[in-house]
Amino acid sequence: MPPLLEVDDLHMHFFTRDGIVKAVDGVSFSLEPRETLGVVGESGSGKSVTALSIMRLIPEPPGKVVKGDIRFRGDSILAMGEKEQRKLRGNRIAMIFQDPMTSLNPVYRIGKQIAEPLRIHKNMSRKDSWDAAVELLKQVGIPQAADRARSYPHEFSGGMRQRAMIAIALACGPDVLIADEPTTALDVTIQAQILELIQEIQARTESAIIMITHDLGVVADVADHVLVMYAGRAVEFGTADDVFYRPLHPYTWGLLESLPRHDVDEKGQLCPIKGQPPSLINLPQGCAFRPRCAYSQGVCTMERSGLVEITPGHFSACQFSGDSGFVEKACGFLSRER
Amino acid sequence: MLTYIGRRILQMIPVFIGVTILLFILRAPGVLPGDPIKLITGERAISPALYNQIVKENALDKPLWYQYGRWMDHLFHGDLGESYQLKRPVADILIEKFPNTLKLALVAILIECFMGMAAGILSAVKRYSFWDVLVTLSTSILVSLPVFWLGMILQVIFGIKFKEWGLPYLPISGMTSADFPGWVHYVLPAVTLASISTAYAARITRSQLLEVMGQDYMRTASAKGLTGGQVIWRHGLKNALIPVVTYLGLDLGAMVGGTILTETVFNWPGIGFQIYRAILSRDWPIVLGAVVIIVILVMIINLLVDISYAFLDPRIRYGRVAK
Amino acid sequence: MKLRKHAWIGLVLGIILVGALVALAGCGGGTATTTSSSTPAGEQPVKGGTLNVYINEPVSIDPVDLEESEGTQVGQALFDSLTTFDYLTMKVGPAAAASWDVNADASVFTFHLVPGAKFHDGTPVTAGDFVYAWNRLCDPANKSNVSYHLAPVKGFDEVQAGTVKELSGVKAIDDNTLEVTLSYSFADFIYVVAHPTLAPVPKAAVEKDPAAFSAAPVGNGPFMMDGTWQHDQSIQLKAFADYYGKKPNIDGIAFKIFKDPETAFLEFKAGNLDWTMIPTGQIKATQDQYGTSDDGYTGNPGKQVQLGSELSIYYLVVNTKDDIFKNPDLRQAVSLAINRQAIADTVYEGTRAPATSIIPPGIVGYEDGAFPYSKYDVEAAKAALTKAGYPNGQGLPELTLSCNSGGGHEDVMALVQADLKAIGINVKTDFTEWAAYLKKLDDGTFQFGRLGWVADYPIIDNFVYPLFKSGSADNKSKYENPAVDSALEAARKTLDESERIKAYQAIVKTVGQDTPVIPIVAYKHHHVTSARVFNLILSPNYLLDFQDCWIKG
Amino acid sequence: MAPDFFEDPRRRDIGQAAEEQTFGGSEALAETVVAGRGRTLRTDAWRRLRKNRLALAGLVWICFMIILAASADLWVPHFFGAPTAIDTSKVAQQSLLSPSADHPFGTDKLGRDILSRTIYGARVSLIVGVVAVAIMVVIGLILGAVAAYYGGWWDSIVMRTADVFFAFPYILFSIVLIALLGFGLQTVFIAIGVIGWPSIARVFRSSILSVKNNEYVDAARAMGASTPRILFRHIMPNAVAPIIVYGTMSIGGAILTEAALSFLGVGVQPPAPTWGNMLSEARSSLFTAPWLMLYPGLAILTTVLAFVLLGDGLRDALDVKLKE
Repeated sequence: MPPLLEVDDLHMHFFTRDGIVKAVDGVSFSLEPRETLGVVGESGSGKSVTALSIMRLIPEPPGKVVKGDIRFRGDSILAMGEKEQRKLRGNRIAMIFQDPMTSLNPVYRIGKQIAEPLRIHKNMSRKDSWDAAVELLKQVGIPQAADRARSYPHEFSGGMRQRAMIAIALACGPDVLIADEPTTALDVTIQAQILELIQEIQARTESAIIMITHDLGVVADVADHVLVMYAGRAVEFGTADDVFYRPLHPYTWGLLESLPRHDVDEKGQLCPIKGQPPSLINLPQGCAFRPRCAYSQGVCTMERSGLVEITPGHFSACQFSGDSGFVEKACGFLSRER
Repeated sequence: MLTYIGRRILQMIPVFIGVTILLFILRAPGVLPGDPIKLITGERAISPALYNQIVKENALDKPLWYQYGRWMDHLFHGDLGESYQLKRPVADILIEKFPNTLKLALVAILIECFMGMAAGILSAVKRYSFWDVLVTLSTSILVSLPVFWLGMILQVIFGIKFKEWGLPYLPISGMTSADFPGWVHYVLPAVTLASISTAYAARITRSQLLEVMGQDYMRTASAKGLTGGQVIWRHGLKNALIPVVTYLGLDLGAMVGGTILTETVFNWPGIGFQIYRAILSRDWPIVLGAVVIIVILVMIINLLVDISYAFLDPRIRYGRVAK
Repeated sequence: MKLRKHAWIGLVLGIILVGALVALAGCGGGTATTTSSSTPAGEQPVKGGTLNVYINEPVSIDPVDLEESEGTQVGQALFDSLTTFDYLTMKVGPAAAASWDVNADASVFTFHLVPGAKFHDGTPVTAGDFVYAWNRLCDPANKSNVSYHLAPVKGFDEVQAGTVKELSGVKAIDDNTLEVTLSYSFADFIYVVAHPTLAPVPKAAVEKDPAAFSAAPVGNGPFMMDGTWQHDQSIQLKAFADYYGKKPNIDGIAFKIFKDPETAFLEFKAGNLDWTMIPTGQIKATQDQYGTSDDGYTGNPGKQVQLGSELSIYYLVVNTKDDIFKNPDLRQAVSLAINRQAIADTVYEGTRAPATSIIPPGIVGYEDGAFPYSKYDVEAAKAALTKAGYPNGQGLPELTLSCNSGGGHEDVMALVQADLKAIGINVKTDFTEWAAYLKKLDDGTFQFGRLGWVADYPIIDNFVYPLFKSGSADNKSKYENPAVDSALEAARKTLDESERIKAYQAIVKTVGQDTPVIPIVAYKHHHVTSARVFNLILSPNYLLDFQDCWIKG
Repeated sequence: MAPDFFEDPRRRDIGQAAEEQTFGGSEALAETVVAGRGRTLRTDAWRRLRKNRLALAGLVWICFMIILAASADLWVPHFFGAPTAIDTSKVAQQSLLSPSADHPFGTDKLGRDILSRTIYGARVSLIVGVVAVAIMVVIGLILGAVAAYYGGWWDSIVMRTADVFFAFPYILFSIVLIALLGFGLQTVFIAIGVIGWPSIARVFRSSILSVKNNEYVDAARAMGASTPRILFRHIMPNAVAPIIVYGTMSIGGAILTEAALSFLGVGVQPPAPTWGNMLSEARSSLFTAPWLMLYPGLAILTTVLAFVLLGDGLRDALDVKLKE
């Protein structure tokens, strides 16, 4: 049986006045029911574009899938007609967006917005869909849901709006739930609640989840597998434990180092990754991370490595990831402490 | 909401008083050249009896402040005085002329509403396409056209040339004629009057829609599985059209007093031309009465536009916004 | 803005559209087509049809205030006055009065009314209705602009001052006899009473609702109101079945109200008007297309353009109290320098005639060339300028020619300016709005400017008395000549018609020597009738004869 | 949507409401890609303006008209005759000639060359446009600055006065002002300028308000900078872009207003050649001499269009969103 969702060597490029932006340049992964995949990377690494490509929400032009495929239960989404795509969207595959403050339409009541996918996909009546919306609001933990459904978005706090967004995504009981930085715009205390809610929902509904974040800490708690992206490419893929405790790629090391660590003493330094992500139009020759990498060597400027399976199920795109000595030496401190 | 409306009405009072005082200052003898009453008989000298009669009836021999008070007092009793030139009650003249201007303005607003919005939506949805360029260019041309020139060209083409060529043609002036049903007379003047505003409405619709189309909630709507049309129709338009509605409201207000050119070209028996004539002949009772009515109408329209905001955009709660 | 390649097609299309528009407007020259003319000779009057007539919005259509041409046009269809002036014979004839007697010194007039005449509401027309109408006209409370018509009548000043309500000089001897006593001899008074503003009104109808009466007057004329006056839109009239005189052929008249002749002319071209004014600039083309009336007054199919003389004169008024213009030689120089023919031909396309006197043709006693300096003679002008002390304009400061704007006078002023420059007089124009301009004329704070004068009656007195009598409010030149003043009083008292006319002609010549005004052009009609209208006469005093026309087709 | 906007929508007049809408929009994706190459605002704006072909066409047309108008005395009378020259002895032969080699645009009723008059008309239109807008901007800047900087009563008085101005029908108000001041070129631009200031004042006021409470202004104030100094050193540079854009568009509007006033007979008085006067004269010869109407109308259209396109281009180039 084919996997629930399969992204196969996806190349999503943007054709602009200034050149071709290779926003996603060869990403593959697959997802099984109930599985949670964490996708991690800095801004501009292509993780959101990957998610939007799955939803087919990238406007074409300027975007274009130049290579690769996305398959849902074995059927190519790219090959589908617009009509079939819509049948998936919001129904079988749903998405939660980053900024709940702006992602809800300010002129419609919350209840109506939650009911909308039900009315499209399930052909429910106005009344039934409204009742279902109230029920969904309850499920995502909004008190007095019947009243609150009548509210407008501006009457909700940020956390409540994100719950409402989740309710919209959940409305049709999707097989795949894509959460694009669902907690970034929220207060820290609310972040935890929302993550908990997502996990709770997963437990209840058996959806698969793609959790997109720049915060490795978030995926550590919830993900089964983790995909680390840099400059439009996957640089590391493995189980959450593998990536978290035995990271292979210097970029992953950088991400981990930049995490605030609560388990060590307060004075532990935050080490942000130096430099800026590269322009996606003019990628440096060889390894894209090379200019920022503390361990780069001559060979890195010459060629770039694809994902290589280092240990079973654990892939990395660094020339030296196969060299366990290098890995030990470079990031031993990380794995020991965890 | 009620306090807001109350506050807005209170704010109107100084504007109203300002406008009327300004008019009375202009009306004071010696400010504008020419004796209004001597103008009544044109090139022929006025008889002293007629002169004195009109001075007496209008209390023009009294101090200006007294005249102002008297005029205000009459206004509150619904009396706008009598025209010097036409020797008819100003109220009668206004009751005759205002509806004609308002009707024309409403038809023009309807044209703006449909044509402007349709063009704006078309060009926003098909951005950078042929249609977008066409709309952009034609709106730029429309806002650059002198209205009276456009009116003259329309008259020649649709009224005269079409008839010469044996095509269905349109009446070119007035509100009524034996050969056409009444509504046909609205076509050319309303199109002329609407021309510039339609272009603006199209531009505003386009830019608002483009802005809205970049909003996150539009992406949310797409993610729900709505078609492109549904996304724009259900989620985009309501947001994008709020400023358009404001514009149309303000424009209606502007049209109430600003249709002189169209009325002149199309011989429309409206208020704009009446005031224009009254200013030139210093027929102050008409100028005062008409301008006051226009100002009140404009203020009411603006208030209605504000209130309609509250219904269109739930984020606005006037009570809260008040600082 | 970023454009996709094929989007430039849009741009090109737009340009083509503009081009098409240009081409379309460019070919609008109007191909002259001669209308097939049916000769009216064999035509017999046909009954029926409604005549569509262009007018401006009148000020009033009630006889209490028939001042300007538009209201008078409507008023004369609704009302008959005591007498009427026949322009074909140049004689005063009977109207509401079948006959009249004048006493020996022309100060008492007794009018015998047509018996059995009725108002439109069926009430009989009596002498009392004239008394009422005239008192109404003079009562200051009615604010008539034209009460001056009755200024010769005894008791006028008292009524105007408000001390009494009734003219002592007007009496109804019986229902059909009206006696009018003047405060001075004025033989021309029978011309005065032809004016429609002196028509009778039914007291009962007026006093029931004065406002309603003004909107739909009840008259004694050949036509009656059909509905009320639709302001700025139309006034509809229908034939009055019980009219005492000759009944009209047409069933009714629709006066259609337009703001300006340009729009009306477009309507005429579209076939919706039977009579309209031709905007200057289109007269030649209109003549080519519709043919020209033989006598200038009568419109018939194929001979539709009416270009006859009017009783109006267009002149420059010179401030005789001005430091520079008090010099009559300078005034004569200016008058001689102006190429009136060029003005008549280009600005008015030949629809106005160069004026040779302040009195226009069409006035009883008109003489061509009565103003000796009212002609174009550059050499004489230069000589007069030298005589005035400014050879070739040397030493003459720049003169200011004042004018009101918006009345189409700009072109005339431009030509006058060019003419005067040619003999060395530098002139700058000073345009102001009408209100400010009139104030200048009244205050005497001008050097020279333009004015027009329209006769109420076809008599010389109607020009020379108001314009040149010392102290007259209409004497904007501030002209003072005791000889003229006394000659005027004498002329008014002269009983014999031919003697009187001679006296007036002498006055005109005296004034012409002094040149306090510089006649420019005499007005001519520039009107056109539609191809379906026969025998529609526009008289010199701008009254349409609705009784003799008919409509066919 | 800032609350101030809703508090009193009358603070925005029609033209402003319409013009403040961005037409080019931001091209978010492309912008992020090319962002971060160090350039000054001015060169950046110029680069963007140069890419806007329509705006460039507008600029070229305006320059062309300015050159034509400025150099007219040097060559126009020589080839086509002076715009007001009349030879009364030949006027009948010269009247209303259709376009020919001698008179490419034909002649008017008094035999004056239309091409010559159209070129000279550009002088009046451009001068009226520029001077009226200059007056408008000066009054608007001063009152807008006073309203925004001092706030409180000053703000109320200025803004209420602006309301009074807006409540009055625009064209009627100009006619009244012209009646007050008498006819003439000066009167026309004073009338247009005096009536137009409230829009500028509002734009400027809101620009000031948006930067007034910025930290760098506070810092300057803390360092003891005087009020005018703060206004000119810190606030003006930020407010200048919207004023440039609004001013450019207003020039087109002023040209149209002048034409309308002249058309109604209360503008610049004849025989001065202005496009509005020419159209007014042309109206009586609509059928016999349509070229009289055609060329002045096209001149107005193209010139105003040029200012509109340039204004649009400037707005996009300077990235002005007047709605703040």
